[in-house]
Amino acid sequence: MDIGDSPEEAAFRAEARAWLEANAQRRDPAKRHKQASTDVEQDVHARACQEWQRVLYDGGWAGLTWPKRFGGRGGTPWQAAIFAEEQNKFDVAVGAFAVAHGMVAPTLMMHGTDDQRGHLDAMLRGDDIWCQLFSEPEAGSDLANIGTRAVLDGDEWVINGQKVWTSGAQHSVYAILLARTDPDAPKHAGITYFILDMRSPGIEVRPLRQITGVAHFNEVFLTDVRIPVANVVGDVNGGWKIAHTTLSNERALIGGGNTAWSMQELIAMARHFGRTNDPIVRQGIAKAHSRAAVLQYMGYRMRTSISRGEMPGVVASTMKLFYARHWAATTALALSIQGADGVLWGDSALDDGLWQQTFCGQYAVRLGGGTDEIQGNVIGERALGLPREPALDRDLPWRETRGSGR
Amino acid sequence: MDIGDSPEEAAFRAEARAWLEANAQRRDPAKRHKQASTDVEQDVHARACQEWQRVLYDGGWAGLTWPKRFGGRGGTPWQAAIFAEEQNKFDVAVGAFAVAHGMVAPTLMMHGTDDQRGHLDAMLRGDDIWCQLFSEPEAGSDLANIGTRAVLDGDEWVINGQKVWTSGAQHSVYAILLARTDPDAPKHAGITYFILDMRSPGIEVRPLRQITGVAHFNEVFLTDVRIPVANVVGDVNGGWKIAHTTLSNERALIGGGNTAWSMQELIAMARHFGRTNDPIVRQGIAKAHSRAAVLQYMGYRMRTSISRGEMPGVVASTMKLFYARHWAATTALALSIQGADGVLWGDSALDDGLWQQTFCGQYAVRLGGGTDEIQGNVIGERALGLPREPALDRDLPWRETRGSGR
Amino acid sequence: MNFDLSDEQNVVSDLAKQIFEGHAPVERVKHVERAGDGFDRELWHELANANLLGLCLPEDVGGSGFGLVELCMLLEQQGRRVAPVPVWATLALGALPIAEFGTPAQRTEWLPGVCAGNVVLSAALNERGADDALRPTVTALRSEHGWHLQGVKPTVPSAQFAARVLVPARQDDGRIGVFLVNPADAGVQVQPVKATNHQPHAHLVIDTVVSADDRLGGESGDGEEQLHFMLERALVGLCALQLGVCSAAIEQTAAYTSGRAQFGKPLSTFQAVGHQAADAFILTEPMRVTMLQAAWRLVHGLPSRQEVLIAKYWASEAGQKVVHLCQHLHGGMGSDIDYPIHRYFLWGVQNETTLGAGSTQLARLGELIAREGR
Amino acid sequence: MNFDLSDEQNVVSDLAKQIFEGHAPVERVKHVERAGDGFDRELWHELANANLLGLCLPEDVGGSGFGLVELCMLLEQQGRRVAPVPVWATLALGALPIAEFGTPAQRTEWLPGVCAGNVVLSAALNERGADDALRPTVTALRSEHGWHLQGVKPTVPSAQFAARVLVPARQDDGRIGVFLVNPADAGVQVQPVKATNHQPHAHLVIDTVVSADDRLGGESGDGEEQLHFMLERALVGLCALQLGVCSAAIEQTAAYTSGRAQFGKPLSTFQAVGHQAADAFILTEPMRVTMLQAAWRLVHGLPSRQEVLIAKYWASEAGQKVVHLCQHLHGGMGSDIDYPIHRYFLWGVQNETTLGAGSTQLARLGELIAREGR
Repeated sequence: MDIGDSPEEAAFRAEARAWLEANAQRRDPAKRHKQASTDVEQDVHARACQEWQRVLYDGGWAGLTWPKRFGGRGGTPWQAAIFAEEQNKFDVAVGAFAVAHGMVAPTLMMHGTDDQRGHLDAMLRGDDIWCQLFSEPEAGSDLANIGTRAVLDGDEWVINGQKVWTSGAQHSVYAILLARTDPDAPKHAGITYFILDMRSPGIEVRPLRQITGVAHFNEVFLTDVRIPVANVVGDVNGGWKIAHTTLSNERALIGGGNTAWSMQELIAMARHFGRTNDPIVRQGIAKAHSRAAVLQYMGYRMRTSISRGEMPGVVASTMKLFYARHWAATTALALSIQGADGVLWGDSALDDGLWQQTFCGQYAVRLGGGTDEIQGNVIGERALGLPREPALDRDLPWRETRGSGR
Repeated sequence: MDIGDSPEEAAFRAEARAWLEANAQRRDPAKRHKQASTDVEQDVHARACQEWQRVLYDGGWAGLTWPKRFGGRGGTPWQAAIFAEEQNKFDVAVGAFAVAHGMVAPTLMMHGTDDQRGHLDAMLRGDDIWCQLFSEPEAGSDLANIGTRAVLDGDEWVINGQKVWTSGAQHSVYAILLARTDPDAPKHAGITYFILDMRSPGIEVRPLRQITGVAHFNEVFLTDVRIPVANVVGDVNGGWKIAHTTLSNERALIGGGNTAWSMQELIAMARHFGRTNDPIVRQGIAKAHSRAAVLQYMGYRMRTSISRGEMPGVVASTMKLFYARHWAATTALALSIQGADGVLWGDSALDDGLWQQTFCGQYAVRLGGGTDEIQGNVIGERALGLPREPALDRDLPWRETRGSGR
Repeated sequence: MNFDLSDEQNVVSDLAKQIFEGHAPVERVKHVERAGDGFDRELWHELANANLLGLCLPEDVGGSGFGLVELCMLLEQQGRRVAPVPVWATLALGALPIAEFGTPAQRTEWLPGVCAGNVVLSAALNERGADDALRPTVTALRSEHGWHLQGVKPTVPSAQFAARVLVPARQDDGRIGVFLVNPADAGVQVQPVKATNHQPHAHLVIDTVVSADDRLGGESGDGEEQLHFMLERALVGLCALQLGVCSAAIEQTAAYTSGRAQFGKPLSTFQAVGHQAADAFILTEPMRVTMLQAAWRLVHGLPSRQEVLIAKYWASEAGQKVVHLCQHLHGGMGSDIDYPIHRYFLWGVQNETTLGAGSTQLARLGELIAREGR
Repeated sequence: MNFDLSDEQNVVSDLAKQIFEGHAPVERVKHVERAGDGFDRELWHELANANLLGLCLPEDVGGSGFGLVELCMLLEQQGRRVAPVPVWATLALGALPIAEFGTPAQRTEWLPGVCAGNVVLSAALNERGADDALRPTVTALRSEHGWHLQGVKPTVPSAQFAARVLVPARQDDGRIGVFLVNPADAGVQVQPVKATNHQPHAHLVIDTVVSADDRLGGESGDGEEQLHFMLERALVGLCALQLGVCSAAIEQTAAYTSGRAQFGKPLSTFQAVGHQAADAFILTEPMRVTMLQAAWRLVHGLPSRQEVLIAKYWASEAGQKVVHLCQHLHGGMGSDIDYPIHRYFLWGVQNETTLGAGSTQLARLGELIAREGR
């Protein structure tokens, strides 16, 4: 055990920091940007992400842990962690490539054909944003219950169905898509994993306006959309296993994210409202600080196990749950520090309603990558070895379960 | 709605108080007795309960709500509530008759034969203490899974099996007993409800020493114990429905109990340890006070619905859960007020370890009358109309489920 | 002692339920939220036509002579539909204090209009910073033409529609006075602000002279007493609103989770889901009984300071837990503003915080207990 | 950066595990609890024979030269078996400070005996009332024959077996001194007391003179620094014990609920049960990472005041939640002292409170943050 930077790590950190200093502006840790709300703001944000990604690419910092043969830097997970820590101190736009880099790329590297891996370079250059077409209205936690159909017609698959909770669909050039190719097989065994060109005819994207005022998610309607057979990832009807690769990367992504706020912000806010001596506020800040410390250390642990080459399943679920609770408790604390002003909203509120937005945003955090309840099941089964709850629909042909699934 | 004493109620309260003043000593509200721990203390307590019950009987106050034809006073639930409130201010021993009066008597009044109802008078006079032989090691929450067998032999039933979590078995003259009379019926349909004379041969009572240091509960082993057929309550194999009458009275009993401590005690303790100005302690006391208020008002509500002749199912479950949480939180608060002294135990601790004992006693409160989880199910189904969780063993012959039940 | 509602109270409650269910269906609420100014005047007139706006006002001004308990039933029903009408502001904050303390002129000037649905009232109880309503920061200097009021009052509900806003102020003689301020006065800036529950609110920047006749209860009115009265009714009214919000949210959550299947069975049959719903239910019971107790004691003139704090503590603390649970159990639907549950969440959070969240009430209660030794 | 244990650390941990599993099975623990004085001397000698008592002590006194991190692994393994031996008192409270600050004479007098298993040590850190270990109330007056110590030290662990107890005291010159007190001195009353975890503790009533040679580090020792050092090791050691207690309790709970069936299926397949077990697991992770972080920083001499408080906050707050959940999920078995889980509950509660429960640590942390602005 060794919890400081080793000399190599320190050297790498210095190198990263120097490059960042030369290519970006430092961020004020006591200030934060509101989430892009309007369509225009979201477009601006997506473009800024593309531009920064291009800067990374040109500077040789894109795809830090990707193997060199895929255009990456071939670095270690530790280097990626250090780079992320340093990058987080700068005022750069990231996020639009979360699906492409965090979920699609590992999946294609592991399961894709050479042609499919051809997409990796455009992701790395910041050209192509990707989205994920997995969830459906009737298939949320029970993702294997998806009903979007794919029927083979010559050398194309024809897709019909509806997807939901899709981030960034409006900016995406490609999507990963799960669709049902064999309704007579049990539900896990009739699903295929596709790459979909979002410019294909028959795709309609409708934004879902959220409680935060932002339309971060979309509904996506697919009507007779055609996908060439070459775009199947892995085997036909073998998509469930591949989706698992994608999803466990998603979980790690969410739990491993940097906390959205610094303690400085909370302390500054308490000072602004004259409440630094209120013992209940102090207790709240001390708790938040303790949770932030835990997340930081858990992050170290997760990276340690990644660097051993392990898929951090239980650790990722634990961090994700912990992170969601931290988010909920800390944003509630922020509103309570604001007292009567806490009920204001939008541009009437402190920092343009940033805190109210973040507070309401806790539900997206809690859902993404699997609900709290799903994480609870994962931890019970994998960390504690508890037997699985008997599932009633596991082995029946999907078509027969459909009645009860609606 | 009318939340004060009506003139009749006030008159009744005055009458009750006057009688109590004449027959008992007032209790110091800032002091409390520890639960009887040793065998000797428990015997003394049981005898004191019997004596006080006899005083009530002679004074015409026993069986306050029992119909006059069963020897009771024929009063209203409101009068019982008022009498209990007043009695609680006096230093008298109650508790040993909780099973007899609170559970057995309502059951016998509703389902017993005339002969069986003959027991009511001895209960009322304070002669006979009763206990309840329901739970078994393999039948806790799943009470219908009991395996104690009753086999008919002439005009007697022969009982073999083991019961557990029996309060007061060592002081009891009679017991109510559930035993399986038809193992080939589904589990709810093969159970019979008996009255058992605890002086019968073949009964062995073994005390269970608890974490609190008290042996409040016992294991009871039954070996070829014989019960005359006349002691079956209701129909053979019809005991489950009757047990329900008993158990819903138990739940109401636990939730409706007076809180075990007064706020004065907590405030006095905080003063003793110099912590009345500690904002966290103050917050804790204010919370405890708020919970105590809720319990008091919920009690009014429950009594209102009892006086309308309703069985207060949901209200009783809600109160029971709330009461258990109050108990847990308030006793934890008490220990935290004691600071470093909170880790002391028994006669080394404040008030002879009363608070540590009460703190550990929370688990008996949470279990008795059904676990928190069972109450959660009851509330979900009855208050919110949620569908029942599918049960796998409901309609199978009990004998066939037995393998999985162990 | 009897915790049941009286027959008359049941009639009131049923009538209110009927009007809100008939005139504030989800689509209507959504429409007012998107298209209007956040005030459903049609519904307001329906309430007036049913005599519900005069419910808690004396018969001599056109009311039905009921009291706070019945007003709480009306507010509970409003909360159940999260209906966009200023019942709390007009009745609890404005009309009740005028009915109790107003001069005959003040009563006849404003209360008949309230009953008829023509007058909206409000009060300015929030304070910046420490947010202690009992220590108003607006100042009132006696002047030739009445009282010169100066100061800022944040987040006043429905101030933009109110004929008068009751403004507590610290007078130059050290006493507190409550003044009936006309937001349309040249010396009053009404700055509309957005609030969490998306209902109309405004900051008032006051620098105006009001006539001596507009001091509540006239020259001799005891402002201290009036302010306590106002704050207590305001808090209990919020508790009733919150109870309605929470009970309806739970019912909708029970229906949603029972109707939605995952893994081949209704969501609510997963114990983790069903128990969270049951937890939410258990939390509304304290809200209900403490609100009723506080309202009843206030009506009967019994000491109620602790009871009001206890009720608002539960409305805040249990209320926010309930709306969080309901929001969570709705999964993605909770965040989608096309689906109604999010409104209950936002109202629940607003009610939690307004006039002090749970920890504020506890701190006040803790002080009282330590002082009174109860 | 590497959060894995080193190979050597794994060896230590495995060895400790092996000894505790082999020599502290439930039946043995129960036997010592009922029949003995609460000190399993056989186990103590096994630990000494395996060189585990000298684990964190320097090689010049017979130890193996490891440090606090390795001691924490030993304590974690002890916690897993709730084994009745004074490891925490002897090593964390007594031996580490003597090794760090002791004069050569003090080191050679006490530490070889510790390594050999012949010497039990302890320290008196609890204070009555406010319970601030950093403000000792025992007084030390310089006298002709050394120091005259006077005062009361409550609930000193294993004081009745200790050859020396380290007693921090306020000297007449205003400085703090830490003194090696012999509990067998005529001037020291040892009053055995019962404690929640049923381990031996005693109050010390001190009115005795100790020689100047028994001041830790001699005349020039910096008592303030020594006391901080002692308290930090004491807290982190408790965290390690608590981690062991909690992780074993969870494993036992998972096994119990998976083995017990109700309603025709294992208890743990009821989501309400399985999720409570998962919650308990989630709570141990913060305990583990914060304890390791604090121990590691202390060993490396990095600033650790916040990290130690954070670790003890989690050990207290999450620790008590875990043992409550485990106790609850054991149903009636939790209360039955014939079944082992209750011991984990009692140890968990004791560790929670010792040297300040969660809220105490938070209050201290809040002060530090407000001051340091981190």
